[in-house]
Amino acid sequence: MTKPLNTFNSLLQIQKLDKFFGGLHAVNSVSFDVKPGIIKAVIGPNGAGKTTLFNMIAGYYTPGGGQVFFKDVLLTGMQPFQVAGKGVFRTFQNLKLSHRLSVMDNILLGRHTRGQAGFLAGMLALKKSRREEKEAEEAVLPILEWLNLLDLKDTEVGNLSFGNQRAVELARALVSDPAMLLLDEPAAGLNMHETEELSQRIQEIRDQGRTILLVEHDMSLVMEISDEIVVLNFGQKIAEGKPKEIQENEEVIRIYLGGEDA
Amino acid sequence: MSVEQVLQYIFAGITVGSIYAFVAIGYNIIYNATGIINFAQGEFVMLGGMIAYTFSGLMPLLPAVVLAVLITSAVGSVIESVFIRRMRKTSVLGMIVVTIGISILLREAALYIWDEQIRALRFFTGSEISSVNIFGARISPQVLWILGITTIIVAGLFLFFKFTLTGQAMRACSENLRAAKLCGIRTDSMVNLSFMLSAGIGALGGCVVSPLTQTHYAMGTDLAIKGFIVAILGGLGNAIAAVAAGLLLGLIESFSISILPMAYKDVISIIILLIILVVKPSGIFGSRQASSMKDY
Amino acid sequence: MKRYYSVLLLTAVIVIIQVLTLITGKAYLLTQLTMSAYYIVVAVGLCMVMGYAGQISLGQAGFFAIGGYTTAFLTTIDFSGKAETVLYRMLDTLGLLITKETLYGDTIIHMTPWISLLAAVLIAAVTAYALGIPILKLKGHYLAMATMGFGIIIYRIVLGSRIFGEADGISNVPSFPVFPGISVSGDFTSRISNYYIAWLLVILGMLLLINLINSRVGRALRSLHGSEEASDAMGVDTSRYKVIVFVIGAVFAAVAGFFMTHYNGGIGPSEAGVAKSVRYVAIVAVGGMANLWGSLIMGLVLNFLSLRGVFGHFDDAVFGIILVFMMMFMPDGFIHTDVIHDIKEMLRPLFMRKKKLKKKQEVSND
Amino acid sequence: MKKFLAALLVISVVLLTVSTSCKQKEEGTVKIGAIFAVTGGASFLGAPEARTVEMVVDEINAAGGINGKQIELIIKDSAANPEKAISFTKQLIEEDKVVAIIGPSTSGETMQIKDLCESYKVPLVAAAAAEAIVDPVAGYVFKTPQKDSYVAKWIFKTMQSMGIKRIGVVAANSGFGNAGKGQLEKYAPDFGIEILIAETYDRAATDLTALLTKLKAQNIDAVVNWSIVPAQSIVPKNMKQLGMDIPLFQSHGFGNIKYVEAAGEAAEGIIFPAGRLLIAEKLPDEHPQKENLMAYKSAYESKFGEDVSTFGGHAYDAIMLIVEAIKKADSLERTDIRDALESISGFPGTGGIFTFSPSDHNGLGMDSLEMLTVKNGQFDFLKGE
Repeated sequence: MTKPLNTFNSLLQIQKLDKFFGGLHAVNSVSFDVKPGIIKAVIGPNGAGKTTLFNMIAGYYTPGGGQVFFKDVLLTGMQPFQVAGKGVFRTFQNLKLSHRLSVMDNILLGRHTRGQAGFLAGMLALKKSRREEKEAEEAVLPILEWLNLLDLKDTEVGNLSFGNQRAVELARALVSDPAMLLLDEPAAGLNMHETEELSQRIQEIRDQGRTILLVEHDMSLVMEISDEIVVLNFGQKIAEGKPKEIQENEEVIRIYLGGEDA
Repeated sequence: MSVEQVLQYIFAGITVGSIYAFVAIGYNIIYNATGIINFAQGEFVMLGGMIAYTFSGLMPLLPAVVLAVLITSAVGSVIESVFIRRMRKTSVLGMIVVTIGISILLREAALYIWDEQIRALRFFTGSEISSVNIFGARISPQVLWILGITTIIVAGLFLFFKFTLTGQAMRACSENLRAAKLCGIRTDSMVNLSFMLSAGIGALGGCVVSPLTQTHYAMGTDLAIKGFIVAILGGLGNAIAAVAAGLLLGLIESFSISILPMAYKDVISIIILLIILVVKPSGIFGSRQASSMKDY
Repeated sequence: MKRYYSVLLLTAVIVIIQVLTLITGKAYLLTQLTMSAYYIVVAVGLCMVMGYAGQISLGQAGFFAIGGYTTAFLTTIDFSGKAETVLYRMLDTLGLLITKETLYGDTIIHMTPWISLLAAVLIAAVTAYALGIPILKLKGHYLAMATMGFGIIIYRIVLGSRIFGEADGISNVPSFPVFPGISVSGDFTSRISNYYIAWLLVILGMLLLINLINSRVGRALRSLHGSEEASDAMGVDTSRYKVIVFVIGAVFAAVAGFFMTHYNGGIGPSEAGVAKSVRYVAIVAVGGMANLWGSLIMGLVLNFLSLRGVFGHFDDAVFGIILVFMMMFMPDGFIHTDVIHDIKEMLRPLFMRKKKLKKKQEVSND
Repeated sequence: MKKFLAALLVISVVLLTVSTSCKQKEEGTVKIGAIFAVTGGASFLGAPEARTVEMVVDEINAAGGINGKQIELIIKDSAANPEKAISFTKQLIEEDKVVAIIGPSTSGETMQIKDLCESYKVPLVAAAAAEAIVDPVAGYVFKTPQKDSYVAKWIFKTMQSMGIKRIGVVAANSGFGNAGKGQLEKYAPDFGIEILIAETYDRAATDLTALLTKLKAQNIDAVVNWSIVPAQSIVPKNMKQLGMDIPLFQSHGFGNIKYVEAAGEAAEGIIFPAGRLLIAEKLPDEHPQKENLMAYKSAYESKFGEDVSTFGGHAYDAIMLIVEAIKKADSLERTDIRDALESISGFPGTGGIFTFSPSDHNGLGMDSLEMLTVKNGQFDFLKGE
């Protein structure tokens, strides 16, 4: 097991991750670092392996090879819930919310790792459990307010607009005060106004000192908010750098402009 | 154990195994078209036997069996169009609950249409006491009928799914219902056809085994469970593997009797089911690769 | 505190029903109400597993049977004439033996059911835990079949084992003295106390489950039903939670089986059958899946009617019809999530009308 | 809102049924309760039993009832579930206030309610076979089917006369099968017969060739099968298919001509003990049971269009015994009826001639059974002992 090289400069380190699906080499020896307090985006055409990469970081897929470190701790081999326990929270491209539960309940789920009360404490409604609940509800309120969800807190999520559902997912990932957020296409399905709002919010989240890794299709959004960008194509990393550098990278242009011969 | 005894156990295993296979094939056809496990599959077998018995009093055996198959197919079709079609959006849990409910209703209906008595169809050839001698082991000619018809059904299904347009359309539905719809396949009628087909095959099975195993209104539940074990063993959706798995389970059960008390026969097959479910839910013939993409 | 209003209402209803049956001289109805209460305990436990955690179990009768058969087997061991055995002396010094005279004049010494209650809960919990770890990884049809398989194994074991009475089951199970003077038994004279014991058990079970649902763990379970992946992402150890809920459901069923067996004075293999498991599923489904109160009400109605023989020969058919039609036309069940809210809604027009009338009167007075 | 209304509807239906089911006690009728497994796993017992009892009660009522009072029969379908049998028994005793109970169909259910009837002093005449029902004798509990031990003894006696020494036993894993297997194992040594192999199989088993292969490998002179539906027709078929030409003995559970039809030619030569109901026509006219047997048989067969079985006969005996006891006691007090039941003697029923006593609540002797065989698809006496 290789030790991470520069302990001080990066929060998340991805080292030579590999993933095969049958004969398909979905992710091919991808490595990069994410420095603390920045927004880093992973882009690439459809099927480039972005979501697979995400799922490996978050513990949903076991990599075929390579490692992921978070704050020098090896994440690879952990279950998704253990990854969350380390302070890495994610959202999903196609929302994963409990539609029959209220906004409040959905968001409170995000506080799960902050709580201690187990089955017994819950069943017996011990003081500890009740205090925890109260604290959790109080902790959630400012975030609800920030995302304009306060009035909707008792609505069933299934009855919300798509934009608000996205906001609920974001809130859920935020309420446990995570060090790192993984956002999987947060702008998918949003209209222009909502996207603008989102862009604002993501930057605010960064300004609170959190680190964000996102996968996104919307180029203008990525270019606008990202501090650094990684480009994947056919599972391989083909470029990494500041938005400006990426915009000028010939290979990237070639891919995105659709195989115009160089 | 003498050679003769071993052969005898093998024949006993094959007989029971083919009966299980009949049910498992039915499961697979419906599963392929809809992704539903139809817990009422065992009742189709019962209906086949019951209807054929009723008609066999009025006409020769062959038309009675044909009528039984047709009527049961119609029942399958009605069940699909009345119940299943409205339930497309239901969760898997809801689907399980509904098909269990349907199986209860069919069973109770059979109790009131017929009664609690057992019935046995005439032997297709020979009678209760005729038997064929094969290397010292003896089997009833009806067993040969069962094996022959199982083979024909499997071959027929293989050709149907491989070479006919309808068969290919049904397979397309199983791959991706929405895509099939977009390609202009009438998915509703394909699903309906799958119910008819599996009800018909179940009924035919019910007719062939009736002389040996007899027909009783409550026989479906046990068959459904065994059939399901076989379907899982072979890998859900794989009709040909189901036959192999059926014979395998039949043989395991049959040989287990030679060692263990028969009262625990079912416990053994269910323990096999649990082990398969936990260790290799894609079935013994399923590929690991394909299974890693699926949810169990 | 608001969450306990419905429990208070339930308690009131329980008392009212008892008083009503007493006044109208129909106290015999308590027999079936008591039996239904025990089945309700199984149903609400299953409701937690199925409705809240989203895991189907077609083997719940197996756990009921574990509870019932454990106590039936242990408390029917006769220690009379075995005064020399170590076990006898041990139990005797601890004061855990009960001497009883049978109807036929024999004297029987058996161990106190407290021991078998402990054994029943332990066996059920350990079994559920050991079974749950591998099989709760499965989903949908596969999980349904695996749990049904477990149920069939238990059924086959009680049917095939001499110590469990094979097809005849175990009869002559002694009563269970809960407190001095109050015992769980089918005796007509202790009918009222038994009614309250059974419903106390229901209330206790409801309180525990309502607390659980409204706790951190409960929220994790509810969202597990919505999306397992999301719960995982939020740090919920979903596989562990599923197993623990399964264990809770199993313990509820086993405790119900324990009490029912002492109440009935015996148990037979039909309590372990797949048909029974299907019934429990039907009750939870009709009650609206994720709805403890729905399971309670439907469990009461269906079991009460069934045990009184109201459905006659159509007992099974009724459950079949319910399963099919509920799923088709009312997949959310009969009973709405918030009964109290519904009652308020229903009463509102009454008050409104009164107010309106008042207003009208005021107008006319002017 | 709609849903709540639906729930309300259900609850009101419940209350309605509850209030209607508690009808006013009709004066001047004799209330008799019956618990049978009309549906479910033991329906082949319970269904003919229920039909029989209904028929008998209709006949009696049409003829003016007992001592001028009409019988009100309350039949409950337990589907062979002991917990339901318990619930129904309590209902019959307390709510319906019946004077006596007939049934249940299975031994398991009967054992569960035996103490209940004993402690509340309600006469119970069971149609189930297990000996434990009347041993130890409970003052209020009687049963009509012949004892299993008689059946076992008859089988062994016949074997002795045929020179059979070594046998194999197969039995269904039902209460009936297990009890029978126990009796066979208990009495075999008394008759110098050795049981080389004894196996149980699932009561719903549909193919037993593997099991019989196991038996075939043993050097046995005969097979005894103790079961009811459906195995009693499958065992003979499978034996013939395996070419086992040794004699097959069956229990009295074979007592329905339907089973002979289901087994077809394979049924020929099966030997089994049974009550005389099955061969009523072949009895000599002077036999004391003949008149009753023929009356029941022709009434049942013409009314329901199906052949009588011994199971229905057990229920017939149960209701007739209770009616006889009520007539004799000329009272509707449960204790009086019980006393009258216990004093019945020489009463010809379908199962034999009943003579109860304080120590015998079965009331039948060895002579209640005959050894029968199947000849040309018909039941016949086994001749040539």
